[in-house]
Amino acid sequence: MNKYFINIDGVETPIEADFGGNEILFKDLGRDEFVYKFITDDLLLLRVDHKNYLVKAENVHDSDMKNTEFLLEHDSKSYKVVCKNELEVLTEKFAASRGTTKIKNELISPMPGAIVKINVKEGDEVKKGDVLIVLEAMKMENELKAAANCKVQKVLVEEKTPVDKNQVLIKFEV
Amino acid sequence: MNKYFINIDGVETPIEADFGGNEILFKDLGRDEFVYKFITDDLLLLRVDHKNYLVKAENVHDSDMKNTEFLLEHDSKSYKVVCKNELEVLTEKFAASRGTTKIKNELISPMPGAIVKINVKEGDEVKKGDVLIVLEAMKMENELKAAANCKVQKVLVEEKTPVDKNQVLIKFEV
Amino acid sequence: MFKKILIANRGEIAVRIINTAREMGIKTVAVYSDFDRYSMYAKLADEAYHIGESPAAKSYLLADKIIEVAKKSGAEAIHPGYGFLSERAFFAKMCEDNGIKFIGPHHTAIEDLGSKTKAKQLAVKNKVPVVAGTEHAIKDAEEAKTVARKIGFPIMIKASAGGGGKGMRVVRSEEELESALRMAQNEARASFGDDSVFIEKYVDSPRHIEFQILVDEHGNAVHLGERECSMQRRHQKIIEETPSSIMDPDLRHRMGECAKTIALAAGYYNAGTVEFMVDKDKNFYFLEVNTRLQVEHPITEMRTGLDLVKEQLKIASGEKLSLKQEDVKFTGAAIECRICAEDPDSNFMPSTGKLSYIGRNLGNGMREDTGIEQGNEISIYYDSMIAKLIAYAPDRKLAIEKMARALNNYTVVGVKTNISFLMKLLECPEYIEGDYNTQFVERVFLPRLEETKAVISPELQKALSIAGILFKSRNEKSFNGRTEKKKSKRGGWLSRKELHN
Amino acid sequence: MFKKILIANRGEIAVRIINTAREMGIKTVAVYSDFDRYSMYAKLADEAYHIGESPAAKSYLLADKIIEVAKKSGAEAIHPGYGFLSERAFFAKMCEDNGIKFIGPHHTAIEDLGSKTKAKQLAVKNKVPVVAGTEHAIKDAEEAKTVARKIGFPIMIKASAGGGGKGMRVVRSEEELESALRMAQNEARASFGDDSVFIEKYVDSPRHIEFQILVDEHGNAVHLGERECSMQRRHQKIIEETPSSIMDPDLRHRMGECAKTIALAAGYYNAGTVEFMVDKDKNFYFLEVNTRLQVEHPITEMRTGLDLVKEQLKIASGEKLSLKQEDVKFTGAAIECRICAEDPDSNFMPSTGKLSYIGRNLGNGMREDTGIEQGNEISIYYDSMIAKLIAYAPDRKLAIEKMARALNNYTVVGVKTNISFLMKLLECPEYIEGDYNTQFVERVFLPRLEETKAVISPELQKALSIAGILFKSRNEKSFNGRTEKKKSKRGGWLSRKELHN
Repeated sequence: MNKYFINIDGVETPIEADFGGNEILFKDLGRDEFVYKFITDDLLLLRVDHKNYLVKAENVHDSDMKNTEFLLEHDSKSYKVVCKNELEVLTEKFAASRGTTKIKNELISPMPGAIVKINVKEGDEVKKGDVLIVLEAMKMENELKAAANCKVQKVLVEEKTPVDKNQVLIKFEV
Repeated sequence: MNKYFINIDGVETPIEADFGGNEILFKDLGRDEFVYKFITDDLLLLRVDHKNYLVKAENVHDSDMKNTEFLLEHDSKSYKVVCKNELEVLTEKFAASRGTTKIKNELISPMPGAIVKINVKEGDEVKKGDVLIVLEAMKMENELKAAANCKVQKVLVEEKTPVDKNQVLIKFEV
Repeated sequence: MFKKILIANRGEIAVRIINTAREMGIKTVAVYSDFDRYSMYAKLADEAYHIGESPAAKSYLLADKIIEVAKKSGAEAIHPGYGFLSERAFFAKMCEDNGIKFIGPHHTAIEDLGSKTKAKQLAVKNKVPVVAGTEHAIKDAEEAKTVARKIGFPIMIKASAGGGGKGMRVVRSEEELESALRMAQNEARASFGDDSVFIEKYVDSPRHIEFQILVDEHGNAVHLGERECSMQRRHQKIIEETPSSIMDPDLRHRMGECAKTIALAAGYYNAGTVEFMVDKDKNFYFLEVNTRLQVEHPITEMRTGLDLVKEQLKIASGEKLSLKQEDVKFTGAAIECRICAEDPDSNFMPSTGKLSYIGRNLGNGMREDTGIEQGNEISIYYDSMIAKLIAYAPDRKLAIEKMARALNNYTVVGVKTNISFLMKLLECPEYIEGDYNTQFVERVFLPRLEETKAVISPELQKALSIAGILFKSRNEKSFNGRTEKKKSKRGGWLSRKELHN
Repeated sequence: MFKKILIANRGEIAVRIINTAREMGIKTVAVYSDFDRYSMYAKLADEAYHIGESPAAKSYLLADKIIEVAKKSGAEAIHPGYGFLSERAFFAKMCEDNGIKFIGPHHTAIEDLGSKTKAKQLAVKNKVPVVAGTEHAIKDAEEAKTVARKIGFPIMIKASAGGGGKGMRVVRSEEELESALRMAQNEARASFGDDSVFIEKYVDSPRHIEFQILVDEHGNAVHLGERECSMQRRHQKIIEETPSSIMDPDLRHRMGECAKTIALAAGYYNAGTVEFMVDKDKNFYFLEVNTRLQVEHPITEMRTGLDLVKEQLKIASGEKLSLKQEDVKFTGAAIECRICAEDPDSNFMPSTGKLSYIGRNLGNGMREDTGIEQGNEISIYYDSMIAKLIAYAPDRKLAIEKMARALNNYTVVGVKTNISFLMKLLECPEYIEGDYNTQFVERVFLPRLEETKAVISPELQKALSIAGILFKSRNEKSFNGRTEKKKSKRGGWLSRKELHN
């Protein structure tokens, strides 16, 4: 049996569970039996106490996916499920005690497309919500906006050029 | 370019073709271009001179399949396509000159099922069309009949037992 | 209305029932055998319970087990679908005894109508025309001989509890009688757990026409018109359609009234089907009542706009019929084809295997009822139906055109199917004219098929040649143990370069 | 009737046209870009020709190339579908000049009606009500300002050649005007190759209601009733239905007559759609004519029993309409939902990728029009529509129940979709009451969605926990470079034993 700590949609108290075989023991919630089948890599048919759940994982193939966060869809609703084993919880506590912090300092292309327009240049101060770049994809123009007030360090693309998904378009000063 | 000899549905004169890349040169029939995609192992989308052909191979997974005989289905009609390369034609001519002959001397189960009834025993003389065995499969009783007049050498199964596809049920004397 | 029902069935009819239940806000409980653990219907239901091994006798026929699941899951009613326990009076009674509503008739009505002999007696009493023959189960071969001599050969042996052509044998002479009787009894026992059979005069080349009825618990009945089911092979329906080409309003009215009469006389309620034979002179004879939903019910739904499962649920929950006979409107023409895993070139031998590919193109005017998905398996345990295709159009000609188009675009890889056979049937002049009877397929169509030889155009000759070479090359690569085979298995592209390198 | 036609389009509409052509015995020629070489429609057509690279500008918009293929293949007529070249007068004229029948109106009618400014002039002349604004293309920002001041803000900038919400901008103040004008012109140029735009008074919260018409070359016209298309987001239709909840027979008659009047005044023939805005007091204003088949045409087909592509083909081949206005019968209610590859949680950003799984369960009363199969890819080159689901039932309530059930059973893996968004829309009280307008989604529904938080039952909490652990375990195995991942990719079973060993 392996111990897991699970947190669904940011609820305060995580669920603890001992997991093994086709049984699971939830701390405070009791024991359950289940059967399941992976219909595809991302689609799971799960039957708990005879009830069917068709659960789709929406982020399994994201390249930056960590194996502790799952965006799961069931009955057309999405839930963020954070699921850690004992080792991961320990590692995290250790990292937190050393005070690691990360800030997003890049504008990333959310999808493949072509740059129609760039509204900023190196050194510009931008405000949250400003349109930085207009990206055309699937016959629609999509505006990419600043997520926070910041300063442009470098623009890495040019107008009328194609870009890939997740390509870094602009770097900001932190 | 590789040379092939093709015979469709037992037509007397085989077609000769030189094949390579996305081109084919038919002897007496001219040169054609084509593109194709295997949709599955057994399903081929073929486009010859811009015309679409969805061709299904019906016997690719038969365990006794030779790689010279293809049962192909197109537009809901089936065709037997015999397709040999130069080496195979030569080998065959050699075998024929040595006079090899084969006669089916076994009754084989055409599908998985259960033996309901056996009508013959060792030593019985049977006539073409006689019901030898009644096989139950998919809730239907299927009669397995003798393909020719012959004598039963050995019955290899018993009533009320399950059998697999292609399992030998009865051996005949030749 | 019920809040939760159990479906004591599998496959397409379980999916069909789940769909209507969900549209009505009713929760569904599926039961499954080992084989069906992750089948489409078991996936779609709100809940699913394992009830046993793959053979039906060890799962779907286990009445005790199913009642137990119904109680455990809190299902208020059980829908039996067709086949399995759907026409077993004892099961209806078990439901009643356990306080669970059986979505079907009262068990006494199943007994009276489900037995062909009793049903026939009832018909005679109510002046519904029947064919000459016994009105009770045959005891032994001696009695069979006596009866046969009296009414004269050819005769028909039929299972009392029967349906779907099982336990039926035509006998044309006295020599054949004894063995035919035994086989019919064997099949009847295996299929229905009841080996009683009866005998009647065999009407040559009749049409098989059935009437859909709805009867509520308050004695109200309507008929929803006919279904023409004469396109049969070995008593297995192949194509069904409504309206029938021989029907006229007067005949429809008379047959429909007979259908209602017999149901009401038996104290029947539920949806139900009354089967008739119709001879060349449009005389009709009562055959039997199917006290459950039929496989071919969708064509009636298309032509009347009604949902028959919904009507069943409403009747079972004690509601009165919401429509009277004059409210039933017939619009357009509907045809159903049963796509089965069988090999028409080998005497329609059932074909088993994994369906590695199913390609569909339905679109405008086509409905598909299925319980099968790509990747599923057709097993030896259950029937060989892959899907029912239903075409609906303003008139019969348009419906045939739609069906032909959809069949032509329905591609199944992994088992042999009857699709090409169905297409040839749809194209034959007798079908197009609506001029066929129950003997047509076996006496006229199949012999003709054997004579027909496909003509191959030079273009097709070239295409087949190339196809042969491509399959051959691909196999040679895979025989050599290379990786190309695996790639193509996932349905991905196999470029020319990959193949010929 | 034509013997062979070319379809100058791709995807679901190409499949839709192929189906009707096949039912009528007409051969079809498809054209394809690099991306579409083996797409469903290119597979289903009798013939298929490569015409260029994946971007539409290098394939589906190459009029010359398409005409060349039509001549080479012997196609007598070209069906343009919707989008691409379907509303380009020059293309219709090129067809005519090359002796090929354009399945659509005469090119002069496309010019007159396709241009919103000219169409508006025509409407005014024929006493069809219109909204105040310019009746000609705006020259520059100065003229825009003058006009805007005259009719007063808010105003609407619209592309003359437009459709589908492209090249449209609402402007509420003078500061926004110049940049909005530029963006509208840019989009118009990119989408239609024509940057002329015009201005009109912005009617707040109108309904968008359109009328389907059929007009033959002999001056006969009928309307086939309305389609309610007010469920929009950024002028993109999301759900369409017929009938509209605000329609009454008198209003339908008056709007239908206006629709026919304007088409006949322009010398129009073909199927076509006349769009109107309807305000709170049921005043209606002519908007524009779409001189082609609409994406949402199936709901009209369901409610009238007609095949609109067949009607187009008959009109193009010179036949007279086979029905008069009084022959058009409306039955039942139909709803269409567009299932798109987009992410409602990220501002409906289009989502690309390979569709590794599509699970459907349509059944009774559902129609699906699609050009996509499992294993296909949604690319950046074309629109993001995966399928259109159409529900048809005797009344609106039943149609909504069917649609909700079918959407709930439609599973797509590989891209994000708007399915859950559609389901929430169907369930909201305003939709159920039919009480919504073109502003509803953006002003009421989306803000409300953001506030709503899913409530998680203890049962669901358990199930999601187990699901999380199972995905985690599976991934850990695959990170370790074992073979399990590959196995499950083929959609096979992954037994507990395999997973936990």
